[in-house]
Amino acid sequence: MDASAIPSLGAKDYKSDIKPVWCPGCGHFTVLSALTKTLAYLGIPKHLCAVVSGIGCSSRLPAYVDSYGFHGVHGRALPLAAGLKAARPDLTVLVAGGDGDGFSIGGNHFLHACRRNMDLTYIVMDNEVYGMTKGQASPTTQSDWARSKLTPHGTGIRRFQPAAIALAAGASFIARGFSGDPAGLSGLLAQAIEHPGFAFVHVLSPCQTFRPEQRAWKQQVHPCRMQPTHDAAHAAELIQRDDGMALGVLYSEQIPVHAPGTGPTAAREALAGIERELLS
Amino acid sequence: MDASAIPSLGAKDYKSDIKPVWCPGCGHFTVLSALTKTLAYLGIPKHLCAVVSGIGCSSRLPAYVDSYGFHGVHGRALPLAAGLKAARPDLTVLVAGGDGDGFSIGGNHFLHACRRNMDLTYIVMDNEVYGMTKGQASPTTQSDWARSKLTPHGTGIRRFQPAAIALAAGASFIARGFSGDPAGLSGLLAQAIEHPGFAFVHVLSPCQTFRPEQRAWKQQVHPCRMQPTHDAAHAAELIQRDDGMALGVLYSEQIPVHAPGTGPTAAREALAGIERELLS
Amino acid sequence: MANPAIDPWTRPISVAVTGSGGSGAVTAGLILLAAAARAGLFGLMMRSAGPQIRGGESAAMLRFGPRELGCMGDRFDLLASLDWGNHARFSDEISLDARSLVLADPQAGPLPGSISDSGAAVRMLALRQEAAAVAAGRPNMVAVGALGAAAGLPLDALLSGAMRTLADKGGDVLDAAFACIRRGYGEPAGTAPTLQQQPPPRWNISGNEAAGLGALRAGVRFVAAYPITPASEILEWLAPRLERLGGALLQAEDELASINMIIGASFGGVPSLTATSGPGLSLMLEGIGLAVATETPVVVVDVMRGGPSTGIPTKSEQSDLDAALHGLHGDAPHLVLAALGIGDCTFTVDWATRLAERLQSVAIVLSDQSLGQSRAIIDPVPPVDGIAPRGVVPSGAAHEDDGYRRYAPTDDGISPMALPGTPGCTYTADGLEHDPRGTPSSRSTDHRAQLDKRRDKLHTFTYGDAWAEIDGKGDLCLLTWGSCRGAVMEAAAQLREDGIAARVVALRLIMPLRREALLSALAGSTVMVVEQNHGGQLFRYLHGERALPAHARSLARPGPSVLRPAEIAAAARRLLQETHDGCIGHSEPWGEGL
Amino acid sequence: MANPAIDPWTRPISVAVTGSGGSGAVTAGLILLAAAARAGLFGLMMRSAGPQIRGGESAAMLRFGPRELGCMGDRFDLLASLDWGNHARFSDEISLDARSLVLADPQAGPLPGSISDSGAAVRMLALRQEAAAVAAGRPNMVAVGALGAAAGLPLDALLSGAMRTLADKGGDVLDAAFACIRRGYGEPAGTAPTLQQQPPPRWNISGNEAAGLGALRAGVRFVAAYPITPASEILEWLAPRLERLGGALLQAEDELASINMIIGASFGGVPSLTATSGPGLSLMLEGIGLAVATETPVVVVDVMRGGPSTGIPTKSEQSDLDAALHGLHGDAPHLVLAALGIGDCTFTVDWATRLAERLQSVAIVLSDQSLGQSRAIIDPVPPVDGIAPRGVVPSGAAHEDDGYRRYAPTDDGISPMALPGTPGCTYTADGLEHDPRGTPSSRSTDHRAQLDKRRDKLHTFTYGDAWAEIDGKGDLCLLTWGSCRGAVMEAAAQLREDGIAARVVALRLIMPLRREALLSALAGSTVMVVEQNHGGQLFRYLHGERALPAHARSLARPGPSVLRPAEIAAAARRLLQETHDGCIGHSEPWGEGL
Ligand SMILES: Cc1ncc(C[n+]2csc(CCOP(=O)(O)OP(=O)(O)O)c2C)c(N)n1
Ligand SMILES: Cc1ncc(C[n+]2csc(CCOP(=O)(O)OP(=O)(O)O)c2C)c(N)n1
Ligand code: SF4
Ligand code: SF4
Ligand SMILES: [Mg+2]
Ligand SMILES: [Mg+2]
Repeated sequence: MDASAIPSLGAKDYKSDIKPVWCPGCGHFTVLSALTKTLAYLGIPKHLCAVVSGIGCSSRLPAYVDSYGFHGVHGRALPLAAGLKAARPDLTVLVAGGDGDGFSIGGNHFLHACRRNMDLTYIVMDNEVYGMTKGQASPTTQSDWARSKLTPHGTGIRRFQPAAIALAAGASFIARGFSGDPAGLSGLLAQAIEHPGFAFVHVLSPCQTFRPEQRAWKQQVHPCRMQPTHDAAHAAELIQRDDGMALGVLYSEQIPVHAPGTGPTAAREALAGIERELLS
Repeated sequence: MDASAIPSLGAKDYKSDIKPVWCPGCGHFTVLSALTKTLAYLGIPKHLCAVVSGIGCSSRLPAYVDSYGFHGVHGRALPLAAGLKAARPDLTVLVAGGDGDGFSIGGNHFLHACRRNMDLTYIVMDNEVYGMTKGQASPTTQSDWARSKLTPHGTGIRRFQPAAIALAAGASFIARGFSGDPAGLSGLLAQAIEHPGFAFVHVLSPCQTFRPEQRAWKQQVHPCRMQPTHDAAHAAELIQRDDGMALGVLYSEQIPVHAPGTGPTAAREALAGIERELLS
Repeated sequence: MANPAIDPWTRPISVAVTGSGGSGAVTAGLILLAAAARAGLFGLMMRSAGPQIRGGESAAMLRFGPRELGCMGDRFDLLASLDWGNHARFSDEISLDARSLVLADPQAGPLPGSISDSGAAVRMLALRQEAAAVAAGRPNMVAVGALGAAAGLPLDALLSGAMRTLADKGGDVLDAAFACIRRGYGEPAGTAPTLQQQPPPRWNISGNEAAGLGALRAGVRFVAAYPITPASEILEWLAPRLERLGGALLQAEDELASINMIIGASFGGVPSLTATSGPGLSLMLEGIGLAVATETPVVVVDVMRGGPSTGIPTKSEQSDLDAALHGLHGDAPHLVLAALGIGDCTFTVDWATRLAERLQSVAIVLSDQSLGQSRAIIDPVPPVDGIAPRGVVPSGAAHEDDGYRRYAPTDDGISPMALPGTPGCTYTADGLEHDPRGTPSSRSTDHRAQLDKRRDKLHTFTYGDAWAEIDGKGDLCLLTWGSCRGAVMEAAAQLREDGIAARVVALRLIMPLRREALLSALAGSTVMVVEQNHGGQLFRYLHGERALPAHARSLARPGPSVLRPAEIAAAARRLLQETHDGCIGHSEPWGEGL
Repeated sequence: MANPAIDPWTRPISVAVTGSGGSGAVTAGLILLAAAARAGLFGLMMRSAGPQIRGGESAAMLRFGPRELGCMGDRFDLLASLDWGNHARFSDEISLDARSLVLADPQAGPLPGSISDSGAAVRMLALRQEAAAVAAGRPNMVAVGALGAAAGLPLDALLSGAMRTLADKGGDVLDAAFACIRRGYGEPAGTAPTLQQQPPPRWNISGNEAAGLGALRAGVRFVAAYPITPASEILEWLAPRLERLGGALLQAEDELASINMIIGASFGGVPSLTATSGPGLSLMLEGIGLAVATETPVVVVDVMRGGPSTGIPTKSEQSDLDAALHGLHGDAPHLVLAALGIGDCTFTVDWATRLAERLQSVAIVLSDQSLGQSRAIIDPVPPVDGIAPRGVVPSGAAHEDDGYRRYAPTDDGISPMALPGTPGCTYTADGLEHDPRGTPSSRSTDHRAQLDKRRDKLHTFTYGDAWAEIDGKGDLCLLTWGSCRGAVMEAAAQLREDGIAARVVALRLIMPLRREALLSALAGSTVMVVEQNHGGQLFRYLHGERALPAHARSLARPGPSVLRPAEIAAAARRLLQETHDGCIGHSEPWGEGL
């Protein structure tokens, strides 16, 4: 798909009238724009879309999109979205959040959402820091980043590798975007939303305030050199060798979508039959 | 290491006088024996060893080992053990539990314990079922196992791959054992305990009561065909191609052990100096 | 063979079957219960097991009689022991006396001291030998026959009970069972039975099944949950039935996920529920607070077990009341209800769900192991009616120019909810404090308005009479909640036999408290608050609400064994004595002591 | 330039600096606070900010005077606005009147209506222009000079305050600040200052720092935590300092991990603590219950913010009391304490930690945003003494033949704890109910014995006088807890000026309640319970403990703004009027209303 072909017409209609709390220059602004642009491009009716999030700067996104939204508690966006999708398969359900929300407190739900392969799109705005709580290390922070007062010598531990974990957990679509490349990001978001099943979009989205050095990402990102492979074992090796800066679709496969309780076979029997079985 | 060379002398001394609640024939009995045998072999003084667990049949193990132990709450054994190890680096800290405890409710701690690489040994007795709560599907259960009343058509979702996840999360030692091969298991446990850093031992440990078909595991296991590699990317591919029945060390590397607060540089300054800095 | 003193059509009788794990004591109990139903009796069956996952020891304790039975009695009429291995573990629970009859197998070895000391009559019965005479015969089935005969149940009811209970076993198993039951009954020959009389249309139901039914009746079509003892059977019962009704059950990775899943589903418009026990409730509290703040209706059924922490997972206690009432951080008003019996699990979950839906609130329903894992033969429970469904913005509704106001103040504090899919009503539900549109706000006025709204909608609703069950008249009032009601009712009956008039007030709606109604129900009485926990949790809560007279006393006794009618009646007599003697002092809320 | 009515050595004065985010209002406030300390005054500084992460708007509210200050006053003497952009957001918090003086920059545009309407005098001051005259000069520093002069602070104190506050900035920044402060002060020329007088040895400390210090004093050497507003500064302050003392702080993946990490560390023998706020407390409750059941000492500091759910993260409220007292499932007695002021965070955390260690229990310490994120100039707080350390089995101790009995009953309910590494005392701590050896047990007698033990050890301990701070005498008693104490004390002072004698009782140890002591402290008075939440949480709790007279009234008002002395005094006057008129009826616990 040629990302630059995505028309911006209508994108504004998907922005709500609430003013973001974000700092000037925050990467999350561009993610918001790319998302509204994508929704316009895909022509998803606003009232049939829901954006679910946890807590963090990134997680404030739902209120800025003019669709249905749920700004839940820290780390629990994915299960809330899974429940919504199970109840309402007619909706396009998007999940948005940060690296702290998704990979620290929310790590378990990330694993199980990847396995579960429900038709959700999960957008993580990774700035390798907890922005909202003023600059602590997140799971994706480099182990020697020593500017958090909680870990004054750096965390000293390995970084969390979102794409590798998603793959090992069984995700069927994995892509990486960059807020500094909004057109490319819109293209990835469109593919992710159209992917049947769980689609994970890892978005590099710099924090101006606590990670100003991330301005250099502009120079560091590069297109993904690997061809989208459908072989998970091969992809596992490729993703491990990746420098974390490759943009594009890292993995994609078509497997059955898990849609609990919505199979066409679910006969709507009357409760009376069930009650009858209780008779002694 | 020649596992059969492990002497059983003294293993009994590591068994407590509490009678296990386990069903006759449960795989966990053999894991207990292999562990006490290993402790005897390594000559770890009972009072300098602590076994920490969560909740489940498997998690009842600590009380049956005559060492210090902590039978905590469901899914939280790893953080409890991390705190204990941080406070008491002199102890050998082992963590034991099941596939439900470790990979379902405890999945997030598993990820972060792998990253954190503290000097802990984590033994998961995987029976692909929740034994203690009478037979529900666990994350490692096959998607079409339809004998749980909670998921009468099977879970319908991908299985959790413990070794692949551990590797993606950054674990520095990954092995797979089988309770039907106690000598081999003892050998792996010994290596795991001696490994400096986080060592994950995935033990296939059949549930007689809810998964009697697992008796066939005896025929299905086979030695690990891959050479222990130190290249994580390569290992990622190999582990993905593995059938889940390969026994042996799947991955091992030497990286710095994370030992919070126990560096020799930690000068024991007086509190008075800190108080002085508060003066206005 | 029947004992003339034992006539379950006249007064309830109690029967126990004990044995080591695998001996089939529980199956025997289930057959006896089904048989009693077939014979037209009401019944109750509780079970008890040791810590072993399989094996160990187990007991079935039954009671049947001419009326609904809310509790076990104080003593047992009949006991059959399949073996004496771990009988000691049950000797507290199964109290025998000189009027009791014990059926013992001579092959099972010497009688335990507790049996001989009880003074019970012992009849030797060669269970093993009789069973051995039947191909694939089992001693527990012989015991069923013998106990059935001793209890005066017709043979065809026993055989029909076996048929129901062993329906999914093969024909051979059933044939062997029939033969053994006949031998035990003392009628070794005969053909397959046809029950003469049509039994009344009653339910054979456990509290956990009953809770599941209440959920279905109230329209619950989505459940997400994580298994935990003793709540799992609610989920196991619901999973296939939800599917039959076009709904779904999702097994979550943990309780943090399950509570958030049902919030998502309810936000989408589908009435949703989860079930758990104490440890799971603790993990759900943050999510429950989110549902309160966003006004998303959800129902959490807590089947309580012994606490604190992992506690005693297989035994009953009423010690999660504090957490259910007050466990949420911040000011977070919600509904707390308690099921008053096995059948009442249906009513209370049904009512709670309708209230939660109507009030856009969270309902925590407290059941416990003694209700959830016990079975009863009861009259069917009628469904709840008269509560309007969730107020939803109709598709195509016009709304003010400044956008849809999800949290607009209204007279009753309930603001119509737009479900996703409604054009023109997009909004974001938010756990941050918000203004009427849902936009985050830290203004005092918005905070206050939303706090008031969330409290007042619960306080001003007209709940009707179901807030409590009130029985009897008298100067003594036994005030209780939840599963204790059965034993309290029976204690009141015992007191009445002694000429002491007692009323019983059993609270079903605990929060918001119907304080005025409660005060008038208590008016003029000497009050004793009965509950099964250590801290006197209801007692303290009611004092906190200033809903108890100063002289009220607490009978709070923790688990694992359930409260007995005689224990309650004795405490009440002591209380009356003290009151009479004028020495009633300040009430100590802890201890069962009076 | 000084206003004769303004003399902080005689009576406290209040000063505010507001501006848009990045304008440096908070830095200006910190300099003024440090300057006041250098000048020998006591002081207090609170801050307020909008929802923006950076930018938005912010305000520093200060008060300084001749005595320790526990709250902001009812009005402000001085206000400097760096710009008027979002001043409206603060107009509630910063109330001005005819006696107030506002310093405004003519370049900042027209005055907001709220300023003109207040009747305050306005003095124009060219902040931007003055700053522009200095290389790298900033208007906020000019404001520091001008406010300092108006408040009567010596110039050298201001310069010295700037030096302390800007210590980690470069020399150029400091030089520019000095020049601007001088210009604002009206003394543009001069050399670097040397403070003549040695200021008294006082602390310049925030509540969160003070809490951290209390932990270190009590021996805490391991902390695991997950960041959350407004508790993070405790952790940030502790991390490097723990390291200096040979301890460690571990940033956990979530609060479920952090509570379990500290349980593990404490089991290993190291006094351990975590800090969080409401949402984190909710997530920790299951773990806290485990610590209660296993009798593993841990301390949880909850720096409360607006609730429920995510609520209002940057604002203060006292609404987590219910959850702290009653949030655990099962009967799970533990300690709940509240810090009564910024400096008292040191004492209370110190005391709580020692109690938890001694009693092998959990202590939840309630602080809040208004304490944690405010700074004060106070006299140093003396350390706690007189509490024996954790009872530990000495290495090499003999014990009974039947093995070490970790949970053996003792007279005081405290069983000596063997730390891992002690030969011969191996045992497994268990969240399952257990017998004295720690072996899982579901026997009634074991359950009862351990429940009694865990309760009684807390109830029978001799806590001494620190359970509350009691001040004054009088028929009116203002009963309060936590951060409200400052405002309540000042309200009592205002009432005394009116001739109304009032006593103040501020609870520090809330659970277990020192009931008898409290009843005697309240004896004979008209009681008003003052707290900052919606539900009257302390009021209900005390009634639940039957520790309040029936006529007691509740003044419960939620956040986000903190309670003001005049608001409390007015409520007290209304109460006395009603009492006098004889119309005092049943107390409604909700609403601030009387
Ligand atoms: C249970 C709970 N714990 C902690 C917090 C505090 N908290 C809010 S946001 C956040 C981290 C956000 O980081 P991230 O998800 O990376 O988002 P960012 O702000 O960087 O976009 C934390 C720790 C909370 N709100 N709730
Ligand atoms: C918070 C919480 N949720 C649920 C449970 C119930 N529970 C106890 S053990 C268990 C699963 C155990 O499975 P696994 O870890 O695989 O151990 P196994 O019994 O199979 O050895 C569950 C769900 C609990 N104790 N606590
Ligand atoms: S703190 Fe960082 S992540 Fe948060 S809004 Fe500011 S720039 Fe964005
Ligand atoms: S249920 Fe399964 S896992 Fe549990 S003790 Fe029995 S055999 Fe072992
Ligand atoms: Mg982030
Ligand atoms: Mg298992």
